[in-house]
Amino acid sequence: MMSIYEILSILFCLIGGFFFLAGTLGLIRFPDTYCRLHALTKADNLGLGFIVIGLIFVSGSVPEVIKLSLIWFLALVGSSSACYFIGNHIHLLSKVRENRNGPDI
Amino acid sequence: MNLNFWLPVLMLSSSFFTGLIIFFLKETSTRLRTALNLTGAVFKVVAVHYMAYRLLVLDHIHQVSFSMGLGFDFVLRVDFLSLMFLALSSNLWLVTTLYAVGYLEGSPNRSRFFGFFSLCVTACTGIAMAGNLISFFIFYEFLTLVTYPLVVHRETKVALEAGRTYLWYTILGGVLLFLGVVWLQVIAGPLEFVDTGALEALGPDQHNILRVIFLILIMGLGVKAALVPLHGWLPVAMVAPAPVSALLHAVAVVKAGAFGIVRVIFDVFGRDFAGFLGLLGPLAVAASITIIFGSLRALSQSDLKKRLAYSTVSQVSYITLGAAVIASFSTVGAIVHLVHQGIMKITLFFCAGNFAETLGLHNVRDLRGVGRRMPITAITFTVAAFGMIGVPPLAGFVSKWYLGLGSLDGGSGWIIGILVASSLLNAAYFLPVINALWFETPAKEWKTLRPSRFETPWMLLVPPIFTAGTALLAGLFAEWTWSPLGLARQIAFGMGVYP
Amino acid sequence: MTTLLIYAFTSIILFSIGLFGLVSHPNLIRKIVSLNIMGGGAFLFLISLAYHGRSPDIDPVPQAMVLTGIVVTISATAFALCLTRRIREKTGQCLLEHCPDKPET
Amino acid sequence: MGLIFDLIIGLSLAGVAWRIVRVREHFQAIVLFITFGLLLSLAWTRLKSPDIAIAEAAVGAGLAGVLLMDALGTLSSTRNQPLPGRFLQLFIPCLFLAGLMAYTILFIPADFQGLGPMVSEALPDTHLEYPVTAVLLDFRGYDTWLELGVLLVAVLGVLCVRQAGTIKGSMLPAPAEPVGRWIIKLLLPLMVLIGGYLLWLGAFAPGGAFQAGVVLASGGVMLWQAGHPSLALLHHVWWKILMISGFVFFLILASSSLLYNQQFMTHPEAKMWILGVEYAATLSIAICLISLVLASPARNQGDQRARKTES
Amino acid sequence: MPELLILVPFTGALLCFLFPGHIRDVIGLLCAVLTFVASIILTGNIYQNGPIRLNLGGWKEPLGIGMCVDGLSVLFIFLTGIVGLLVSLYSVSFFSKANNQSLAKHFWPLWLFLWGSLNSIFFVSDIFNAYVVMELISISAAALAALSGTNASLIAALRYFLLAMAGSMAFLLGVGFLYAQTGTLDMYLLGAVTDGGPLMAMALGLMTVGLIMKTALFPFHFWLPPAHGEAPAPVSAVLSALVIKGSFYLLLRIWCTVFQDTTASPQTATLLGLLGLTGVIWGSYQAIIQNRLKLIIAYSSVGQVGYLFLLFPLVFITLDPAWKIEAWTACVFQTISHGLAKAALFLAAGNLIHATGTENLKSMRNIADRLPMTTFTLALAGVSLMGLPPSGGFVAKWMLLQSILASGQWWLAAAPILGGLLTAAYIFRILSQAFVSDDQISCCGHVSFVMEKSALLLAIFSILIGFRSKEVIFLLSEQVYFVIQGGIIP
Repeated sequence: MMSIYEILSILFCLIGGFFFLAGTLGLIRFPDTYCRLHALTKADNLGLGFIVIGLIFVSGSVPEVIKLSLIWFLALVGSSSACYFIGNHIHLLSKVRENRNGPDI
Repeated sequence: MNLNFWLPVLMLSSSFFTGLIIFFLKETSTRLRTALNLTGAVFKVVAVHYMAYRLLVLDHIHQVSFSMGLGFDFVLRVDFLSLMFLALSSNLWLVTTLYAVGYLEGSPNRSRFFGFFSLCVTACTGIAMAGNLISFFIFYEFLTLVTYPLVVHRETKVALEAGRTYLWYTILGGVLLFLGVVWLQVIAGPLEFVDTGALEALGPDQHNILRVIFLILIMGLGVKAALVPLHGWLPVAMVAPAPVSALLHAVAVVKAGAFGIVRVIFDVFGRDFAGFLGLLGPLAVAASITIIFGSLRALSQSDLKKRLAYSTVSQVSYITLGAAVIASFSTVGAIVHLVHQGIMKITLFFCAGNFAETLGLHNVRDLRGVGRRMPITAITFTVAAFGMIGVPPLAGFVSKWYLGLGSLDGGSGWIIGILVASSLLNAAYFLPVINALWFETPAKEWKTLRPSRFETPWMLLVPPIFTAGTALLAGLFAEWTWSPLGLARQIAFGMGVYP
Repeated sequence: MTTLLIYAFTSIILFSIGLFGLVSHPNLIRKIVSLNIMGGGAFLFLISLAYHGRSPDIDPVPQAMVLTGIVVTISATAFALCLTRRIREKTGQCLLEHCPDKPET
Repeated sequence: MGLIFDLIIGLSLAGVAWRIVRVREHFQAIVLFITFGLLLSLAWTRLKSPDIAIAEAAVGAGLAGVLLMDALGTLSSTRNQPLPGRFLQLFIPCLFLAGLMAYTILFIPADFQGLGPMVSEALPDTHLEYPVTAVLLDFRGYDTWLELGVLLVAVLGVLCVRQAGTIKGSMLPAPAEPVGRWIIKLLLPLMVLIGGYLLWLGAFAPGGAFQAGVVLASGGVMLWQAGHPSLALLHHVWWKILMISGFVFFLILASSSLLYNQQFMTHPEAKMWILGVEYAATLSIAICLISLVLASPARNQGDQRARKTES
Repeated sequence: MPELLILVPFTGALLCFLFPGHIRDVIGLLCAVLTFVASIILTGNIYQNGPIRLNLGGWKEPLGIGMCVDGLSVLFIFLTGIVGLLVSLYSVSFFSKANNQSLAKHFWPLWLFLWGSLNSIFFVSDIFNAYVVMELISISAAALAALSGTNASLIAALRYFLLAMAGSMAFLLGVGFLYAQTGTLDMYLLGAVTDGGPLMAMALGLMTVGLIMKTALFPFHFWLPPAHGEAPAPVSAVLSALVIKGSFYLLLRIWCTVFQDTTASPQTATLLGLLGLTGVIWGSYQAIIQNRLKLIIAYSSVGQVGYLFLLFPLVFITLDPAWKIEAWTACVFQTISHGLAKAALFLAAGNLIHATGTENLKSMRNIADRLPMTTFTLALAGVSLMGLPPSGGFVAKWMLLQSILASGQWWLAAAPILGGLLTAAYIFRILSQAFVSDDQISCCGHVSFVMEKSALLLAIFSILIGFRSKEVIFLLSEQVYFVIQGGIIP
């Protein structure tokens, strides 16, 4: 039968998958960009974290574990900075539009 | 002695390299240019006579061939027919060079003119000495290329227009000839002018293809020989300066076409095989149509040079006509007319050039009473005109006489009618000019454009006298073995056609 | 056998879509994108062949070819994009039809 | 099980490609193109060729995306683009071509062997363990050399079109926000580390000159985006020498074999030479790719970027 | 040593990239001379002792990349050597002129890279390697085409580049198909595979279409006139004379070694012949109605390329071997004499435009006496293009017509006949412009000695090549690797 580790990793991966699903749902449903950014960065990073933990259970050697956590860490850095830049850009654009004709995008 | 071996190449290169050198001469060095020109011409005449001596006396045929590696080789071969044409072109080139130097005194781009002029004579010599159809084609195309700048020498709009039409016709002719030559080579393999029987051996199934090839070859050559539908360029190209129209349209270009037709009929196909294929009949008809058409158009021309141009169109077709009749006399007549027509026509062009250059007279009507002002030119004009009409003591009569004899025993009587009609027409367009020259009073005072001790500068006067004299001598001493007629008989004998 | 079919068919479809995109779009940037898709299709076909070879590990020669191909494609795309930008600056539009030498926009 | 996964990848690739071609907005097309690049690298991993996956992800999705976005920046309006016309006349021939090719694929011989086994048995005498790097550097070294040449010529071409001697002119202003600087401090050393690791890995595992060069190049592009002054320090002669170093090293190595009258391009026995070539190639690929990204924008890119932000 | 022909231009390119100023011209010229000498030595070497087969990196065929140098490739190398040397000579003084000063630093590296890649395309015997080299040629040629920086040249260069890229992608897919069928990449091993299944036919189609795009055969010729017309004179000379020949050579090489007896080759061969025929007529017709001098010459390239493709129906459809060597020599002669004559025409046109200051043919006044040498070059190159005797073009047309008539496909004969006429039309249109006299002599820019003489030398070579047909036939019959159906040696 599958060892305890395998059951745990499948469980965690499923949770991770669920969070990804939530994030995508948020992306589609939310009205404006800020909320979408919010949904994406939060939910997906969390989902990725769970999947990484799930994989750690079945990973063979210690360097592999370090690599996985490095992947998760880099993904976090990447998505948060990207989210910041996009948000900043949208904010600047909307400020410009405000003093020009006012409607929010 | 290897000089003899290289003689043909020497002949070619004498005028080729003088031409190239003249190209690079500065415009002002006229003396050097004239000297170069004349030495080249004299050398060529001497070489021709030396070769004639070796050929006629020692019976030594010069042959040089380089292999071009294309399955055929480039042959230069001097036999009787080519010797005849060589003699004609080299002598007349010497005379015309003298005339051209006088005529173009002080006009621009003369280096370019004389460069192309000597290249053109190289082409003629090459055509004469070509040993097989392919080398003939190579020089034929070279002639087209080299004569274009001469036709457009004046650089006026009209000259360019004339050049364009000239080009269209000759390039078209060149392409047709190219097709015919290649097709012949594909069917019969490389073919020398010597082995005439080769096409006959091909067997009956090839006959239709041979007929088509013959038609294509004749159309290709007909452009230059000014057969009727293809003669359009000749009167238009009269816009060129007089020496050009003299040498080119009396001797070089037109004769090259006629010479080509004679070569194709006698040396490529063989006259009897061509007759057997039934090709000579239509050719004779075409030639006679051209004769009549040319003379009729000449009647209506008021410009002297245009009139002479149309008369050339009709006179050259005598040669084709003679070649197309299966009779020994008409062959001799055709070959001898090759030379006579050249001499007489060149005199007429020289005189026309003199009238235009010294007194600025172009139109036939304002030639009235010119005989008093320029007696010698008028006399030479009259001699040559009578020769063209066929008055007995002159050369024209000899060739027309032989053509008539040939058509009689060749069984096609109607050609006699053509000859008589054309002689009448010749008289119809030459006599009024002679009458105007001598018997009418001048309408207005002429202003002399080119003052000189004699009636015109001596360089313009000597050539017509020389050529008119040769025409007279060729007629009087026709029976002499070295005369054009004697040579023509030898050629016909060589071809096994004469008795 | 079937993995080869799937990937080979996808590569053919990618190639044709790329060709269609290249031919149908007047805008230059879209043309360059379609060219990259065509390239991707061709590489996919090569690698699907490599994977299909049932030796223990996959056939390295197509891999080497595709690696070289990728670098060649990126350099060609970069050159084409530079040309497009230059045309955009000089003629003010990203199209291939010619207009007279307008001053720099 | 694997089939379903392949089907998903195949269909998604085709779908994304079709969307890229059919979407009206250029911006959307390019974003979709980046996802297409990532999907493609997913396909490569599925087809068990990891180094191509790395190269595709970094180049196909990364650098190509940066270049396209940069080029898109110059377009004034990407809003309402007309749908390309003449849909049918162009679509039918492409469809016909696809059908024809699909039909021929069915005839691919089942017992297809390829050059795999031949490479594996000739591998030992190339002193390299990983077959792909062996093929790249030794068996088909000429291809790699020419491909470095292609990269170099592309840079020369870009300089020629830009009529610029060097890439000095297109430095960007430092971004105002602290995040830009922070991200550089954090990611750049990591990138250099990963590039070195990939390069070292190349001898016996998937990795090698191209992947390392590409990772370093993306590091350089990030430096440029962040307007870091260090790129301007490089003297332009040094920049030229570095750029042609890979190509020249390969050339010297190849022609040296001519001196010992062996066949052209035979590598000397010592393994050190091949690795030397690989390191030089990585360096020159990185520099070339950076120059490609840097040299393409116009000279006054700096103020254009500034104008856009405040406009 | 064939490798020198690749190493020398590449090293020269790198040095030119590094060093600024006049050193660049010196290096460029030095490399041009060295490469020319190497190509002459190689030609002599192949002529004496037959084709050479190289295995790069010491690896045997299927694994490593091979290089093969035989009679056919050495003739193309010879052409590239001559044109390359004289164009380099021309461009030394062309780029020293005031307005072109800044272009020199981009011209030399790209040109030498192009030359090196052209030389390596003629040695190729591995199809993927051919793809990479074709890509190298396309990028350097497109960059050179965009050298002059005007709107039109940029757009033309990009159109050419996109087309070349699409062609390369199709070629690459063709390589994929071939690899799928046979599992090897080397041409001569591919040739050995006999069962030409649908895969091979598909690969044949894709590769031929890919290469036709680059050789500007009729349906894909629209990029050539603007690209070659807008580029500076030495660049357009190189593009027209050499670059299209590179992809044509590859097409020839692939057809003869790999696709000799695949199922689809006779039909495709006839299609290629038909396209070639329409190309000849369409290109020459277009050349007649153009007004700008360089566009006339560019359209004439489209026309002349059509002649090259007449080879396919003559050789790949069953024809008794006696005439096959004729068709081969015709095609090679057409390539060489067209390459030389076209380069001479473009260089002379460059001189004319530089001297008279205008591009428009109608406004060029009496060139004959102000630039006699350039007019002479135009005339000589025109003669060779028209195929009038003694020139190389004549030999090409002669042999072409012979093999057409012998092979019985008489409808092909329209190409040399009609094409010759149309070519004569536009050549004399240019030449007649030389004789138009004009009294107010417009200021005539000084055309340097080197520029005129290199154009003249090229034209003279294209005439002289006509006399050396024996060696070419020998090179094509004995010293060639591949054997066409029924053997190539008559």
